[in-house]
Amino acid sequence: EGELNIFNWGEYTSPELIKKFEETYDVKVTITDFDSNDTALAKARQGGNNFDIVVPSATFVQIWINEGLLLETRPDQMENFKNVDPRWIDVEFDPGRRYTVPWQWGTTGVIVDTDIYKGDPNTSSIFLDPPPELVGKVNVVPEMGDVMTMAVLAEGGKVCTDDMEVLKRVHAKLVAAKPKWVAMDYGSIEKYTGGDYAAGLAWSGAAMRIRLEAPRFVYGYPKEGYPIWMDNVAVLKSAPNAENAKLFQNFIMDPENAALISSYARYANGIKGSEAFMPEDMRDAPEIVVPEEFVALGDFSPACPPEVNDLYTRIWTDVLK
Amino acid sequence: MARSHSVRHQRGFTFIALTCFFLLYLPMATMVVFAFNAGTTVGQLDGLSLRWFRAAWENDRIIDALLRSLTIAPIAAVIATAVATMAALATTRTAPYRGMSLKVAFINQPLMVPEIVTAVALLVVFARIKVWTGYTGLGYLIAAHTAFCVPFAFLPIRARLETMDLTLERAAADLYARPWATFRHITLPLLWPGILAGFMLAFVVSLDDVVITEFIKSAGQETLPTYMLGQLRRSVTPEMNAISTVFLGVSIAVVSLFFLLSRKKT
Amino acid sequence: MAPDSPAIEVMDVAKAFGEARALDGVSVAIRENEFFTLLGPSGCGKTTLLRLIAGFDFPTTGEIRLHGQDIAGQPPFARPVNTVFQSYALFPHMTVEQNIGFGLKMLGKPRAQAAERVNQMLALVRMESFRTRRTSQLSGGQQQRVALARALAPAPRVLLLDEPLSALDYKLRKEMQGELKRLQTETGITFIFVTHDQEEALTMSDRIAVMSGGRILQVGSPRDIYDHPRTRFVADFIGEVNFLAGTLVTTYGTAGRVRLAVGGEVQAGLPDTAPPSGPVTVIVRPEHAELRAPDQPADLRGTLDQVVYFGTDTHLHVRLSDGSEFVLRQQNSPGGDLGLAPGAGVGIAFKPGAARVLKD
Amino acid sequence: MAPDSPAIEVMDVAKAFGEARALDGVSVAIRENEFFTLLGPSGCGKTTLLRLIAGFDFPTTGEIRLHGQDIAGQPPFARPVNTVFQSYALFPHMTVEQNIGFGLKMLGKPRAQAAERVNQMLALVRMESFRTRRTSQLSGGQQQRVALARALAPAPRVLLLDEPLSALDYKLRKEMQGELKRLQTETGITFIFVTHDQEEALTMSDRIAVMSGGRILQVGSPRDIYDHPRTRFVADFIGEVNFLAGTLVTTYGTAGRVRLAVGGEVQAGLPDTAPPSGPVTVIVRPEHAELRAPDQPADLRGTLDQVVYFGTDTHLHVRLSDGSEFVLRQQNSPGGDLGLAPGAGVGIAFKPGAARVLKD
Amino acid sequence: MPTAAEIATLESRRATRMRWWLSTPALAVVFLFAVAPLAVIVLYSFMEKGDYGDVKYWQFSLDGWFSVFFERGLFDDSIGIAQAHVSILWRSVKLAAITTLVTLLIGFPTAWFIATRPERQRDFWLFLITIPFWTNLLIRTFAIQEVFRNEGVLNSLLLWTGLIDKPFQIMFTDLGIFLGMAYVYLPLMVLPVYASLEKFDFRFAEAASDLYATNSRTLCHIILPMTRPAIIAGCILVFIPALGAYVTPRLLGGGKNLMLGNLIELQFGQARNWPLGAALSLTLTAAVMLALLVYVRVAAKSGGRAHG
Ligand SMILES: Nc1ncnc2c1ncn2[C@@H]1O[C@H](COP(=O)(O)OP(=O)(O)OP(=O)(O)O)[C@@H](O)[C@H]1O
Ligand SMILES: Nc1ncnc2c1ncn2[C@@H]1O[C@H](COP(=O)(O)OP(=O)(O)OP(=O)(O)O)[C@@H](O)[C@H]1O
Ligand SMILES: NCCCCN
Ligand SMILES: [Mg+2]
Ligand SMILES: [Mg+2]
Repeated sequence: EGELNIFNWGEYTSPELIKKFEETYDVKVTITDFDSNDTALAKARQGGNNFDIVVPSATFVQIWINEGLLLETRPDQMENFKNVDPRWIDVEFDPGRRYTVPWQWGTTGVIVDTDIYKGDPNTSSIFLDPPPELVGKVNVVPEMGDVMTMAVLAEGGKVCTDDMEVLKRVHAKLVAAKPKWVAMDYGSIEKYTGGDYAAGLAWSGAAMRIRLEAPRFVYGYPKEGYPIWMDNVAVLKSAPNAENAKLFQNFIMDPENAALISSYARYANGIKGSEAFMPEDMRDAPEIVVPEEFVALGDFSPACPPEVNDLYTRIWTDVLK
Repeated sequence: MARSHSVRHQRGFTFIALTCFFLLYLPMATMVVFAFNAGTTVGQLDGLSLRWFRAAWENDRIIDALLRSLTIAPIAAVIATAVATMAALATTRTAPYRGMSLKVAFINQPLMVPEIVTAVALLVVFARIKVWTGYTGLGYLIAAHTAFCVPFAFLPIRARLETMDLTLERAAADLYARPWATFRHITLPLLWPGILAGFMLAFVVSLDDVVITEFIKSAGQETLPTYMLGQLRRSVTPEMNAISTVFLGVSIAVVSLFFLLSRKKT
Repeated sequence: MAPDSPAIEVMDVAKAFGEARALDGVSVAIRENEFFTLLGPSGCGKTTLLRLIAGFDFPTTGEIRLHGQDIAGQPPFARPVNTVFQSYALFPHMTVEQNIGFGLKMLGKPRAQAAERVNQMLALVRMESFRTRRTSQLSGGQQQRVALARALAPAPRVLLLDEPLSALDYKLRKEMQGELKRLQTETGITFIFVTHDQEEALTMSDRIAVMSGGRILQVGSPRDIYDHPRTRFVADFIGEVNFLAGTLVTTYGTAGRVRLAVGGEVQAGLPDTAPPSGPVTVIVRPEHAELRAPDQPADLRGTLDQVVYFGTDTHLHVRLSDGSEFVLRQQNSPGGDLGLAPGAGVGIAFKPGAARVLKD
Repeated sequence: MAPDSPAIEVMDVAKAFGEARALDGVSVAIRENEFFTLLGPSGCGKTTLLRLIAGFDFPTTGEIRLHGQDIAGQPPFARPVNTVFQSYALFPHMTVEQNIGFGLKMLGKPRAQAAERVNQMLALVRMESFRTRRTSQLSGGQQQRVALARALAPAPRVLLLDEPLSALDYKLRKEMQGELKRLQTETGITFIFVTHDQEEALTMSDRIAVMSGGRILQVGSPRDIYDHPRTRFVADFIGEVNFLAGTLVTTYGTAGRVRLAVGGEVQAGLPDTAPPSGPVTVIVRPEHAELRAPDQPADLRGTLDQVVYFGTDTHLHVRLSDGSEFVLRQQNSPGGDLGLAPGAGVGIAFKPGAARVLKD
Repeated sequence: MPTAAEIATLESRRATRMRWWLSTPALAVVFLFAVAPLAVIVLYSFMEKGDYGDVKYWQFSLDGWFSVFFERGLFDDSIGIAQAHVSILWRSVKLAAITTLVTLLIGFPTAWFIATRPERQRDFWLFLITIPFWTNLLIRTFAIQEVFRNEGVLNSLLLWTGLIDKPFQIMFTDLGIFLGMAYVYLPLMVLPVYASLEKFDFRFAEAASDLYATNSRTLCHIILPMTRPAIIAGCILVFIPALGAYVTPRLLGGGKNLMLGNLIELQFGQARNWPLGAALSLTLTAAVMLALLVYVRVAAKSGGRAHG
């Protein structure tokens, strides 16, 4: 009985999961896509759209909470909360999980075609200072946050730094690197497999899907440091179907269900025991299971304060002009 | 026998035109071929199959979005064409009057503003209305689409009216036709090709819109373009090609039918 | 409605478009059953006057009466007046039959009755075999006849025709002139006919109004207008004419003697309101003068300048002593040649009553 | 180039558009400095022939020679032939001056030389004060003169004129006829002039070719064509004519006696290749017959049916005993009235040489 | 009984009323759903930017407008002309202009070709032009990508014919953008130009050819000037949307360089600077209007209504 409106990234929601939820609770689920955190936020803030559930990235969760957009659903008191990996409970953006439930998490790294590049893939110089064989074949995702963070880390800065010296170097680095890139695109699989791109800044799940199509690609964890991100399921304060939304939050903390999410979009999910239900190829995939030696290099991305975002934007605009 | 000289001949024009047609259809042909691809990616042909047609047919979200697009576009195009026709009637066939060019400029205004701007403006305005009234239906999308379709319908209809012979309407009035009868029996039939052209343009423009729709859609109001925009981050599945191929087939059929019918008439 | 009131009365009508006055105080009464022609150069206001009568436009001042009734407030579709447009304005999306039946349909005539009337009209204009043709598949003359039938079908009291023949070629025009005249006689409808072709006006009309610059200069029968033009403009516009300057020396009754500037004295008819004396202009139509041998008595003398052959007639251009030209029109005889070469000295004799003093 | 070869020689030219034959074996030679007119009804192929000469189209078969040279391979811009189009086709985005200078510019004439030639042309057509006007601001007659000047400026050897006067009103047309004739005389250029107005053809031409259905029926001087038409079509198309059926009873030399079907016997001129005897058609021009009182000797008798006033002339329609109509044309006298009412019995007398037997 | 003059005014009032009745629905739709909402944009351009997008309501500030034209140095406090904006604007104008030119160079001959077909064939060719545009813009753009890619249809074709020996990079280059945009906007050029050429009276061309102009000179001296209004209309219809284009350059150009449309989108999105976005949009709109106004003035002066 009833309905549920989910507002999520495009091509991110497993149809199987939805079907299962619909059958279990007899709820009609509608999925609506957004294509960026900012659009989602803007739309939700203006209100009146009937959304129940939204899936913001970790960097945005604090904003959503501060703006008073989210319902405090207390997932920490839900039945399936016990399944949540302790690593993802006391997260900075939602300590103790009073609002959100993990959807998927992943890393931002580099991907490279080993047929063309024989060197060490685990470095951000793949895109910040591409070796000659990769010049003109690098694709970079057009996400300011990911690119800036990666560059800041490469220049020895901290995430969300406002250190002008670092940023100056970051600016110079990006300006020098950009001409060597071929595109700034959400590199779809066939662009890599089809030979349009030989390397790039990419998300782990995307990298895995590419590797499955063309095993010559490897995913690299930059030794200079790389960002870790997580998308989270939250319920809007204005949700017309808040009860169903809570049911959904609880539902996806079940390992079997969480595994459905991951097997569709190919990212890890933060629910203990879900690996057991995942397809073979994901259980030991280097993109999903971060190899031991790289774990420490990851930095979880927080939301940068407005002043820093401002600085980043100006650098970003200047680089792209 | 001498080679015929004609002022209708310009060196190279036929070549450019035929190349243009070739290039115009190359992507369409590619799309159609890949719709029948047996493989999973769009870029590589691995044999032929109908699997993507089946997949598209079974993908509720695609079908749902397609049906929504096919609901909004005709309604918006019909309304836009109707109001544009009226406005075109009011801004032609009289001596230019004060305010006429202003009206024309006003009606063409949606052409002048980048889509994203209208999108943001409508997001803000419509959200308020949604909150006040509690109504969140398709009406907003239809209203917005109608507005930006108006100039596209207006341009060809007005162009047609401008070249239409006014004495025909006078002749009708002279033959005891009241204004409405004149419009129905004379103006409308003669204006029909312009109206159809306007409608088609409006329809296509509505069908294409992504930015404005993306900003003002409410929950569950995905259209085909916004659904595709969501896929941008991942990859385009051949399902889209399949859907588009079907769509192309249907539009060719519809347009052919229209051309055949209109040919018979004149 | 007064039984003997004129079909159309135009009473001091003016029409201004912005600054420009297309009509400037026009008054004229058109009788029932009359073939009335408006004749004048391009831009003189002929179409404007028709448009006011049809109701497509409204006079700036003045009044128009139809059978004694002011029709100011009536839109075109309420006036029992139909128009044959210069461009025909046939509806391109209808057949011949549908075009002709349009007015009847709009009047709400029963279908059978309308169909019969359409048949009558098709017969009248001899277009029975074209009933289902599209109008675009008709020749100019055929289109003209359909336009006529369409305008006649609702049996209007007055038919307005705006240069209906000007788009046709010479031979066809002659033919259609005959047909139009026949139709008017047969139907007895009042025709108001616009043309800028003087020959057309002269052959077809009961009365002619000569217009210029938004005014009516003269109204009268073709003969009246041709033989007794009141102004220089009318004289010149209708047919060809020779103007001779002179001085009126004596008058007796309706005639007087004029001393010509080129020499000699002639007798000339006087207008009703003749100037008692002083400088006048005398007009002589080319066909009202005859060539004389140099040694015979003549009204004027000169040298033959140019001979223009016409088929039916020949124009003889004679150079007078003051350098001006005088044209004579002479009917041709079978195979007959003039026997005169340009350069020969000739005399010109006016036929009795040929010379007339212009009012000016 | 042979010095005395004709300006244009059209040799057995045919032109087909798909099935339709617009020209069907046309041969004609047009002399240097001649004012040559193509006359014929709408659709007879006049424009088609001009377009072949100008090079806008190519003959299906046959050859066209310009001063003895085959010009088949030359595109229009390579032929020393210019055209004055029926619609003038003045370039609307250029001034009068630029229009006239266009051909010179395309020929790459030096600027100063071109400017001088433009001035000459402006003077020739008396349009000096309009040099900087846009062509849309000109009246019909003015436009016509600019078109003429534009075509004359590059000093073509042959000028083609496609109904240049048909868009003008009656009065203006008469005026422009005079100007055209003057220009042709002054420049000495060969004119090929197209018209469907027989009067225009008769007054202006040195020679006329009468066309019909893609063929040339007769070529000759205006007088020749008018007085000695070879076929019924030519007789009918040029001027008005009465046809009388009869039987040739005797012939002597160039004349013979014909027994008319309506009764009576007349003397009639014979064509060069007269049929020795048998049924013939006799033609009489309306102005070559005279009205007689019923009691006077006459060639034909009948009753007066209709009197059509013309200004210069009057047409008398006489109904003959077999029901056919015979038209007489009678020059009007000042104020003179016929004194006869329709219905009166009349006699018709032919002037000497009026009746001619048609070849048929 | 009303006098003639009264009737005339009455009639002209009736006509005016009728014209308003007829135009009101269109004006209302456009006003309510396109023009009036722009008031929001005007308002936003004068407010303080919100920390995470949107604006701080009723806190007025000129920062948005200031940043359109000026910028503080990235790493110092100097104030200068907004270099980034200027170069993006320049790039966008250049891109739109070249797109317009490419569209014209392809579109004019194509329109010419259709207009010179026998009358019965013209509808068919026109129909062929419109068909591809019944397919959604995004799909069309993806399909173009398939054609342009290094291993795409076009390169395969060229390699197969031996015209080139290694793939020709079109994707992610400016050439790709121009061709892609030309593809997308082609009908907006072809349709008005065709409408004009179809009505063009080729007797003018024959007249020119009669006056010793070769066909190419006839084109330059007669046909182009006489169809100029339609060509300009087509150029405007292409140029304006191209200036604000967003999806096509991003997909085909690889999104490496910002266009005006992307810049504005960036402000409303990741950059979270709505006042600047609003001010930029208004600047763009004003520039477009100004350009149009100038065009109308110039066109009116140069003899107004030319033929065609
Ligand atoms: N709607 C209008 N607006 C302004 N001026 C007009 C309008 N209609 C006619 N005129 C002017 O009024 C005058 C008379 O025009 P009208 O059409 O009555 O002339 P006409 O005698 O019919 O000429 P033609 O023989 O060329 O048809 C002309 O000078 C014309 O320019
Ligand atoms: N391009 C064409 N295609 C087909 N038929 C044509 C073409 N041009 C002319 N014709 C036909 O050829 C015939 C002669 O046409 P043409 O234009 O030479 O006649 P015309 O004597 O100039 O007539 P008008 O006096 O009406 O100008 C006509 O029957 C016409 O329909
Ligand atoms: N679909 C991937 C989302 C990435 C968020 N940063
Ligand atoms: Mg008129
Ligand atoms: Mg012709």
